[in-house]
Amino acid sequence: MATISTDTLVDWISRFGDAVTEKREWLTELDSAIGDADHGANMARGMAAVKDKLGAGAPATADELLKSVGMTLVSSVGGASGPLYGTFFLRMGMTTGAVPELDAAGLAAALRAGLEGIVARGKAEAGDKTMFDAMAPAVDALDAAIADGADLATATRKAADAAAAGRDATEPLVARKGRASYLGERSAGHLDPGAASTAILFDTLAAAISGSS
Amino acid sequence: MATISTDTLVDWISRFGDAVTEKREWLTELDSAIGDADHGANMARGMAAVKDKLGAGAPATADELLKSVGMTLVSSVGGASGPLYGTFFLRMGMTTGAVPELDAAGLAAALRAGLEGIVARGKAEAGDKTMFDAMAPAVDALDAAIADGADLATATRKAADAAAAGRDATEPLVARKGRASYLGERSAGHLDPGAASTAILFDTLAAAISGSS
Amino acid sequence: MKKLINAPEDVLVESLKGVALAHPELSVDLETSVITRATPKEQGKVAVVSGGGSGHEPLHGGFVGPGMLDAAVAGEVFTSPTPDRVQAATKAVDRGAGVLHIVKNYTGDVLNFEMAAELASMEGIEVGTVVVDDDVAVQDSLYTAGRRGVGLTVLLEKLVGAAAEEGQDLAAVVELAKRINGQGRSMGMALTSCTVPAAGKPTFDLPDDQMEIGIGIHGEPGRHREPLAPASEIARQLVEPILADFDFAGPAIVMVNGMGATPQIELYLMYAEVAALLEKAGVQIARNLVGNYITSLDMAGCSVTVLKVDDELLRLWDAPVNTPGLRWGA
Amino acid sequence: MKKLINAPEDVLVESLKGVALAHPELSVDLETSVITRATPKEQGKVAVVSGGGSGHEPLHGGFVGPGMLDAAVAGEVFTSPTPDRVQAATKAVDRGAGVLHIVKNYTGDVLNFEMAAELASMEGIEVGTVVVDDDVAVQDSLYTAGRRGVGLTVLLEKLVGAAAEEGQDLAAVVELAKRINGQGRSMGMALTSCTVPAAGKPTFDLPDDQMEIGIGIHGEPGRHREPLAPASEIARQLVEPILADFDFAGPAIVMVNGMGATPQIELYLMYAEVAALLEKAGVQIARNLVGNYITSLDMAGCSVTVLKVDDELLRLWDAPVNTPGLRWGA
Ligand SMILES: Nc1ncnc2c1ncn2[C@@H]1O[C@H](COP(=O)(O)OP(=O)(O)O)[C@@H](O)[C@H]1O
Ligand SMILES: Nc1ncnc2c1ncn2[C@@H]1O[C@H](COP(=O)(O)OP(=O)(O)O)[C@@H](O)[C@H]1O
Ligand SMILES: [Mg+2]
Ligand SMILES: [Mg+2]
Ligand SMILES: [Mg+2]
Ligand SMILES: [Mg+2]
Repeated sequence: MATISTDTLVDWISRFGDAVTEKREWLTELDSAIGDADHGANMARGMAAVKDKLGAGAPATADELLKSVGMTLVSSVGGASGPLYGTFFLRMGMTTGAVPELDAAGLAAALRAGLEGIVARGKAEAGDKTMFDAMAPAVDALDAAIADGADLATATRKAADAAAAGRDATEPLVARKGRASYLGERSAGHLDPGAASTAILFDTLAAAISGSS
Repeated sequence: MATISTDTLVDWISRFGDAVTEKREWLTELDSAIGDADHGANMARGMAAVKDKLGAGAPATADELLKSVGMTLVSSVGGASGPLYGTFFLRMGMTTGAVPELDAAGLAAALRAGLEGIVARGKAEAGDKTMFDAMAPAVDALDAAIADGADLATATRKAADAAAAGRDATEPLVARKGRASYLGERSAGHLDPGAASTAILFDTLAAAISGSS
Repeated sequence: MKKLINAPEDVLVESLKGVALAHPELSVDLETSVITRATPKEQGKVAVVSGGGSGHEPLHGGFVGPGMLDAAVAGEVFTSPTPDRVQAATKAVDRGAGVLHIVKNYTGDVLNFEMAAELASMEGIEVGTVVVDDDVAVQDSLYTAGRRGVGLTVLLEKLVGAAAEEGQDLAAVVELAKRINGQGRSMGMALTSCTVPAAGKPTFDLPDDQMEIGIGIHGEPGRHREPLAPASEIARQLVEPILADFDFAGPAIVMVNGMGATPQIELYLMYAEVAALLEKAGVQIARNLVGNYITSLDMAGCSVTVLKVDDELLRLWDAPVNTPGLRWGA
Repeated sequence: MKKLINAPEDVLVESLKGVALAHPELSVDLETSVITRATPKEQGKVAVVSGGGSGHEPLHGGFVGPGMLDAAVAGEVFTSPTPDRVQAATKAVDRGAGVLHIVKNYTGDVLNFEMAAELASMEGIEVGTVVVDDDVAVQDSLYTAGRRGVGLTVLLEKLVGAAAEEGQDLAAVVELAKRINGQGRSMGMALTSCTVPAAGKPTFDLPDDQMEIGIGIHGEPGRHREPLAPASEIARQLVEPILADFDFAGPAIVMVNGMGATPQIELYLMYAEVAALLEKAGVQIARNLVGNYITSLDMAGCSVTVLKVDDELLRLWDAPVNTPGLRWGA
């Protein structure tokens, strides 16, 4: 598969929604350890709102679709993850243009813009123990794979693997952003919940693309 | 021994104080089951005040001694047991007259008056599951033993045994007076805390009399 | 036992010290545990005294001030104060027009206030007494200690406090108090026990999936225990016995009261449930209180109080009150 | 989980229904979870909006009313409300003189209010923002999320509410808010965790003989855990870091705040301990609050807030306020 249709994007979003809903308790448990025990509930609530929204009819172009997802997350999640994931999808949508499908470069550019949106909002840097630490390696891996000539399925699987590795790498870190930073040294020894949901985001992207290939 | 000196009365009061203090946790546990978990603390606080009071110098006559104990209990215990035990000792003191010692009949009359004081205040009847159910049989047993010509040591031991039996007999009863009555049927199956402290009152009376005979 | 305390035996006096420091408008006598207004009311007005065991805060000390109580007598935790202390409070606040004693119907409170009233009348102070017994969880019977006094005490203290403040005489204040007691009812429940500091452990054990219905305010177990239920079902179990006991159709003041460890978010949720049930039964809620007013140390749970009112009672309710626990119009 | 609730996902809206029923003087929009005054303030005055996750009641909804907030935006439990809701509240209460956003310093609150302010300014509403960050338990660093906003928020909402009510303009109100934030500090501790309804179990486990020092208001564990200590020692552990961080010699407003499940009798006891330590350090307590003002659901524990004040701040403090959670002079 050389391009991603909006149907595949919808499939991604829907798989992501199913997965965070299925794993909501785990995400909340991670957030109990170093946060306020709501990340699972937040993501599940937001993605349920997205499902409702898209169920009423998904836009035909990538930009409208992604912006709609972003707006819905912004206005249904709250907390830190709402503006951050919301901005991620909004920026993706602002990057793709009004196209019915994305090629590999288009997808990579959109994800990069989404990541930059998160940084613009949250000012996170590498090693701060946030979703950035899963997302940045994932976007980098995607770029590298595409530069190496990998197909979309391979490239997104590599991105998913990098996100999972990035998530796991948050465990020993001392948080410097978000709620976990209040714990100081006590935040070490736990996975970051936002990094965990970001790993799911990239895993479901790879699954949607290979599933539809 | 045919008479009881005020020293023996003081010894009784002091043994009673030691015993309720030693058993305060048990008394409070009984009160936890069907009351408000303070009978042990109440009795220990009151008898500590009595100890302080008498430590500063015990009156030489039975009436002054008993009234002083009663007043101290009234003004240091509170709750139901304060006015009840307080009235018990006050009425005893009002009955003995200004004597340096009591004979068997004098003791019996004083205890009977104390019992009647409790009834006047609390309106308890037999089987209401209160201190009355230990005290009334004890006073009756004392009267009967004295009528049978028993000596004071024997008579007060019989009274103590009757108080203990009366205490034990409160277990199956459904309370009709005091805080335990709010529990209705659920009050059955527990000893009444006031009956338990009353059994101690008569046990220490017998001990003081045999100890000094 | 997890509490913000030092030695258990010092809880009362140390807490009263805090009350004294926090409220310069009150006078706190640490010897007698009597709280009075720093500025007494005018000579010639009836004074209102209440009291009882501690652990129910803000009741009673938090209700001392213009428009409500003149004095509150604090006993040890859950233990009625002694007659001499009640008498000291009575004497301190008498302004020559007599004193109303507000007594919750517990054997200990009744006996100690009775002795105090005897002492006061020996000193020539006229004392009237109202014994509050509003708890429908307890069967009202001549052959028992009768019903407990619980939540209605809060509303009654506010209303008779207002009547005394406006200069009604002792007979009128006593009659008002008895009328209020006649037309108010309460019912409570617990999610957890409380822990008396001196006892050091919970008064009763309540498994994680059980609740107690019909509890009092001293950690007494309730009338029965049953599986934990949703708020809507709990509201039904509190409201139905109240409505079964008295005809509340018409205007009423309603209180949803927290037992001490239940947060406001839950109390408001309960209030919505309670209000819906009451309105369905023809009760028009004219005024309400939602919060911790008569507590049971660190017990989680709530109680519902309903008082039938008329324009006169509403007027007294709306009169200014200025106490730590209840304040408006001042 | 022992709570007076129905389904966990309905807690917020069902509790807001109770607020609406209990307080006819407030308007509650159940769609947006925005609480406003039923009678808006006069045109031409600055409006004050606060908000954040729910579970801290009475903060913020309980502080809406004359003399304090114009609107409160309630998020899900412990979750900042979304920008559109904050924007809806902002638009609803703007009286043409601009709106102050009071934001507690948490990433979620800051980001959502930031987006809301962007939306509002797109609609031509002038928004000023104060980010409250008073929690000395958290190291203040440019390289972290910074200090949390906790207890000082209550005092700040009262004071800037009074300034807005008397007609100060937006620049003055913002400056006042920042000044207050600069001279107030807080520190909290927990005896127990709280339980988020949607999570169903305590956020952290705390053994019977341990306490958490330096907790926030969302059930976040504290900076460290240590053996349970007497109130006097706990007071020292809360007051010392506050005094170490800022020179509080002189007049101050002090709050001893309950985390939700701690009864008043313990809070007054803590207040006595705290007041003694502060006075020893040259702090003159000019005004105080002792009670549940900014809670953490059913957490047991307390926090201490100290705000340095001058005559101007005391004047604003004493100005009338009429809200469910704080009321005097009205
Ligand atoms: N400044 C930030 N930049 C990037 N990600 C952040 C930032 N702050 C927090 N996060 C992410 O948000 C996650 C928490 O999300 P969530 O629990 O939903 O919100 P909240 O912390 O408001 O309760 C964290 O695990 C972290 O990955
Ligand atoms: N009306 C009464 N007459 C006699 N004894 C009573 C009466 N009411 C209560 N009691 C006794 O008092 C005991 C409880 O005393 P205590 O726990 O000290 O007081 P309180 O019930 O006020 O907490 C009961 O166990 C019972 O024996
Ligand atoms: Mg969270
Ligand atoms: Mg008792
Ligand atoms: Mg008692
Ligand atoms: Mg959150």
